[in-house]
Amino acid sequence: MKKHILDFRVISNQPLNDNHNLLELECNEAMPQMLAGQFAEVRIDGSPTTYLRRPFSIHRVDYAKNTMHLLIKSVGDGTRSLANIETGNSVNIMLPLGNGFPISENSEVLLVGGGCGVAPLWYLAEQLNKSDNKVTMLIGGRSAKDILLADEYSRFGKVLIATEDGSHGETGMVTAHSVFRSEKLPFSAIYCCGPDGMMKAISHIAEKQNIPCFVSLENTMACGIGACLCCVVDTHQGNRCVCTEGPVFNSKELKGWSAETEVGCSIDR
Amino acid sequence: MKKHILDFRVISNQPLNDNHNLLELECNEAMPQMLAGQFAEVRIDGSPTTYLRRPFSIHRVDYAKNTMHLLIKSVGDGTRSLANIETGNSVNIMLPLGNGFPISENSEVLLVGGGCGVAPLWYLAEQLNKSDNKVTMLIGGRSAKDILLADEYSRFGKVLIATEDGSHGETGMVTAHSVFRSEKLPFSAIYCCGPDGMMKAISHIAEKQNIPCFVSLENTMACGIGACLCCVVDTHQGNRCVCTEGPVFNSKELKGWSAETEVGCSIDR
Amino acid sequence: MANLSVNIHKLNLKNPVLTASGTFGYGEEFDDFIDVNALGGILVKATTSKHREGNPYPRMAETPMGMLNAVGLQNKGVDYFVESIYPKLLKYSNCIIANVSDSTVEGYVEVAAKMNKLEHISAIELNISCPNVKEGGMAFGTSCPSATAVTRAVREVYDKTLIVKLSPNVTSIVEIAQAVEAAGADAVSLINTLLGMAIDAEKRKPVLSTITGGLSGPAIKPVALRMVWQVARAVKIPVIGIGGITTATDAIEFLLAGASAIQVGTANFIDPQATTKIIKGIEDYLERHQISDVNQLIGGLIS
Amino acid sequence: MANLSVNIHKLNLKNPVLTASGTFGYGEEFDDFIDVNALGGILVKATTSKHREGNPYPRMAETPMGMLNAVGLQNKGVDYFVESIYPKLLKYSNCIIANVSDSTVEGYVEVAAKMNKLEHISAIELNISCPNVKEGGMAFGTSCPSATAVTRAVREVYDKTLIVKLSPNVTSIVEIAQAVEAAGADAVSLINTLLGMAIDAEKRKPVLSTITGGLSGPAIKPVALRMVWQVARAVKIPVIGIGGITTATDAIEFLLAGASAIQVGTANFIDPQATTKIIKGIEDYLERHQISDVNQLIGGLIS
Ligand SMILES: Cc1cc2nc3c(=O)[nH]c(=O)nc-3n(C[C@H](O)[C@H](O)[C@H](O)COP(=O)(O)OP(=O)(O)OC[C@H]3O[C@@H](n4cnc5c(N)ncnc54)[C@H](O)[C@@H]3O)c2cc1C
Ligand SMILES: Cc1cc2nc3c(=O)[nH]c(=O)nc-3n(C[C@H](O)[C@H](O)[C@H](O)COP(=O)(O)OP(=O)(O)OC[C@H]3O[C@@H](n4cnc5c(N)ncnc54)[C@H](O)[C@@H]3O)c2cc1C
Ligand SMILES: Cc1cc2nc3c(=O)[nH]c(=O)nc-3n(C[C@H](O)[C@H](O)[C@H](O)COP(=O)(O)O)c2cc1C
Ligand SMILES: Cc1cc2nc3c(=O)[nH]c(=O)nc-3n(C[C@H](O)[C@H](O)[C@H](O)COP(=O)(O)O)c2cc1C
Ligand code: FES
Ligand code: FES
Repeated sequence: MKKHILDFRVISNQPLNDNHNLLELECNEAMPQMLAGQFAEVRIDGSPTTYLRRPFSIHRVDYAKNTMHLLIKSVGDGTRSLANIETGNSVNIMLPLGNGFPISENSEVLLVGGGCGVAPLWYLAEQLNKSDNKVTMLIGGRSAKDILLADEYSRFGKVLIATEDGSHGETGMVTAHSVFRSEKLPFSAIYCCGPDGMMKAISHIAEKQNIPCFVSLENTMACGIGACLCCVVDTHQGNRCVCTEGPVFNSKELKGWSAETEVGCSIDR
Repeated sequence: MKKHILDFRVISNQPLNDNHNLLELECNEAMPQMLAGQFAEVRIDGSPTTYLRRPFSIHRVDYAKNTMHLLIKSVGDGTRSLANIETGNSVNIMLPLGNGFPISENSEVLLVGGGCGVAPLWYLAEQLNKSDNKVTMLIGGRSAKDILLADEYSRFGKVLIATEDGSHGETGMVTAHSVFRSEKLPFSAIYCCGPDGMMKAISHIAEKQNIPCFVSLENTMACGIGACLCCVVDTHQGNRCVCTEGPVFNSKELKGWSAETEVGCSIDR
Repeated sequence: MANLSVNIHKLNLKNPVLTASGTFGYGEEFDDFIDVNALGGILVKATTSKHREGNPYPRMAETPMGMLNAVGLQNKGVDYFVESIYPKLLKYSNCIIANVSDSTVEGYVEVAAKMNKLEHISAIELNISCPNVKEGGMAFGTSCPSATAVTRAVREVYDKTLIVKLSPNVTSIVEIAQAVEAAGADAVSLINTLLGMAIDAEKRKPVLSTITGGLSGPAIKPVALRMVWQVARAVKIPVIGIGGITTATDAIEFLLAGASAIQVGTANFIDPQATTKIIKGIEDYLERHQISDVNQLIGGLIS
Repeated sequence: MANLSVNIHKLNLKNPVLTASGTFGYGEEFDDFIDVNALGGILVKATTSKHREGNPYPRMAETPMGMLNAVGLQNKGVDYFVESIYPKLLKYSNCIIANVSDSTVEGYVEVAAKMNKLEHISAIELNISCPNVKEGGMAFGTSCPSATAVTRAVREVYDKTLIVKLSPNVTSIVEIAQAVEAAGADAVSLINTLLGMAIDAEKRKPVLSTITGGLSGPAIKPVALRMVWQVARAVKIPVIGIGGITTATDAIEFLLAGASAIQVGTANFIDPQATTKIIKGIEDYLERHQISDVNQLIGGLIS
């Protein structure tokens, strides 16, 4: 897919809680096609401590409005600077980058998101829904206020919630949610984005039941386009770049993620 | 004089022409006393290419309103960033720095400003006027649009203009202005701020007629408080710091500025 | 329009703007963003005699106006390069330069000899300055005898333009430059990365898996510029300037310091169009200063 | 509250935050902004045997997240220091350290001997690493024999804590550190500035009167951190970390890398309260991590 470098204009910046913001960005040109799970490299202007671009998942795409949404969690200077950006400001973005999730058709699928990991799942849920899948979405967090945008997802399917303090949905980690308490899970694929620990746990569950599990990895990136080789992850095929060969991997490909057996062929996406 | 480090709030930012802006800044605390000719070291936030503070003359002070004005000429990233600053933003400033102009009393004085060199002369003219001096102010520039704030100065005395293209006031350089066409200039002191070449020419005229000439120098500064020794100027007493021993010097002290004779004692200010 | 073409030994470059090895992949990563053929040339990522996995993750740390990397020469080896990568490079008509690395003199010689046969690779850059491999790499570039040894050995098997890339992590880069000149280098390029380190204070751990890594980006520009200036005055062969170059002004500074061409590295990550913007900026500068030939800028400081 | 005091040889510092020589004047320049006595100590600007005018203007150039300086040890000489500056320093009750520079071994010895008699100067820092003087300065710090010679000669006349300040412009800073340790240094401090250069492309001239100058500020932090880590593992004497330290996090990184104390340099220019903010930040960090003694951070990387 052709990569672009484009200027976007901030048309809204909505704080979702203490440390999450939802940015809506309008493209100065016709926005290119993007896949669910792909990401964007955003240049952060006016932050002297932020030299490199920052990668963010493409959260939503609205081709009719020519806008895109990013979901930003403030963790450092770059993300804080974006979270404080004012409407009307211009942002330079490279996109679409990476591979994206494989989109199954006519199946029952589970999406699991933890914390800011829900970011790529909105667009994914929309795509899966369009492709006639029965979508279940499981969102986890510490407590009710960490569950972002749950209502919004209900338009694409069933939404399940798990919070550690029980303030919303079931009490406990996402991985302990009752949806997994079946000998034979009805899903033909599980899609997952969130902290590594959570994704590993979900991928174990999936593997036991022989369900393909697609995880979206984070990594420290310098270029985002496969030029620097900084963003590698250890796979059964050796070091692979998260920015071009990911960010989505079948969990079976990743070393240390599941049973350490060689997988003969790369999963088709 | 005690130096302070204070936050100011931009209460207005008025473009004067293509590349000059007048900022009015309100102090978050009671503003300290400052002398005409002193300067401020301004931290430029959000400009990744501007690491050090930038020095600016204190243009006007209004103790009643607790505000100060800076006159900014955009020459590089730091000044451009300041010129684009929006009302309401906060600016961190160290002040008051440097020595300031000596203020004569009950005399006739001439102030000469070229370009952005008028910056320190507003506050100076006000002080001289208050001390019962007869103030004449000569402002020079390329053409009419380079003559900044001339009307404002008229409240402190007579204002003369010289433009190279004759579009305002007399035609020619300030140094060729008819005010100098007298064998015996009536001034007991000349105060000067502008490009080095202009200041040197004025100081020659002054010296010939034995009139003390006080010039305000620019220099590349790192600290502004005498700690780094980066901002030296060559004087008959050796290297001296523009930030603490200046920015105002009697032109006779400066090597290469007037007849190269040693001046025995430092001029009293 | 002013002449932009410069010569590096036998290479005629249509303009002095090259890319730095390891920051531009094999060119194709940038095809979507720029016309790669518009550049003076490209330096592709390092090739070693054998396949290398490189260092474990994490390999990158951001620093003030710069970054540390610890990639460690990840590549599939020279034979794979010859078979699978070289054919893809043939679509470029500008100057393609291979970056040759290894941990032994024999390894360098093997790669150089194989590169010598590739018609469309018009020069090699000998990387005797990589700080990110346990053996060899930077060690070759930090002493005159070892720099001489590897240059001389490669010279024997390599007929075309031989560029040696110098390490800045030395007391006197001039001595090393003179040593490789005497050993037969046709040009020198500098600088490679400065050896640096980053620590995560919260986790109380080094950020990089290798603890130390190579510092690049605008932060190192003043050091690079100084070294280019020193070396350009001390050798007769052309100098290629590298280090933090981001804008046309940066590039012009290196030319003025004595570089005959420059390489853009880390800046490609922040702006994949940095190289073509730099070419445009040099053109503008020449026009504004009414200089008809970019060669007039090379070593053109006014004193 | 956690213990912040650290020891450098015989010096007991109330906290590990010192100022870097040449960036803090004689302390009084900062009296308006901070309580100078709150610092672990201050390093005053360099003193040489004779009066020095320093280099001509321009002496400074801003660079990406850093600056170049070419002050060139401007000072009025050791005798003036003893008579006119020392008495003013007596108002400070914390640790005052003199920075001793010169162009000859005899000069260093003369200054050190005179400093030895000043009761309130509890240590000297031997600056064998200044890049901004034509003779001596950095030259002493870039070879083991000369670093050894000047350290040994000064050791003979100086009884109190002798700190040697190392140059980063070397192939192996570890070797130099070990050489001065063997020659009698009680501690080493590092790094001094990296040799760099700036060019004004429009004027086609070097920015500094001396052409090259010393690079400081956040830009050099990764290099400084790496060198401190290397040296701390290789010597038994305490190491003082310097280079780009601006925040408490920076300071903690240097402590973790093995520094027993740190010096804040260029950051004083941007924020004259940087030092006291760093002390406060270290306190906060210790509290947050429930560490009762700052000494537990020194060399405290978790592996
Ligand atoms: C493919 C991909 C998609 C992502 N999608 C999103 C998203 O949709 N929304 C979102 O809020 N965040 C997302 N991230 C994470 C986001 O890129 C980082 O949080 C951001 O780069 C941190 O920048 P900073 O300047 O705020 O923090 P820094 O000050 O740089 O660092 C703060 C902390 O974040 C870690 N960090 C720094 N850079 C990265 C990086 N590139 N990747 C991961 N961690 C990093 C640091 O180790 C440190 O612990 C994504 C990352 C990747 C690789
Ligand atoms: C005591 C003093 C008072 C001043 N008062 C004013 C004032 O009232 N209004 C005003 O607009 N400007 C004033 N200046 C000049 C102002 O400080 C510089 O224009 C500013 O620092 C340039 O910053 P920049 O980032 O925009 O430019 P840069 O990108 O840093 O440089 C652009 C150009 O300005 C020159 N320059 C850079 N720094 C300085 C410096 N510190 N002093 C002089 N030239 C410099 C550079 O050599 C270059 O040619 C004063 C300077 C001094 C020393
Ligand atoms: C991620 C990365 C990988 C690099 N890989 C190589 C390499 O394989 N061979 C080499 O000679 N230099 C390599 N370098 C060094 C660059 O070519 C260049 O010398 C250095 O980065 C300084 O230039 P810059 O500041 O413009 O990036 C690499 C640099 C980076 C940042
Ligand atoms: C303006 C200036 C003057 C300096 N003068 C001296 C000096 O006289 N003696 C010395 O040992 N180091 C001197 N240094 C080096 C600093 O002490 C310090 O080692 C260096 O700046 C790196 O630290 P920093 O990045 O925190 O500034 C000077 C540095 C600067 C910026
Ligand atoms: S971030 Fe550069 S290769 Fe992935
Ligand atoms: S600017 Fe530092 S001494 Fe004047």
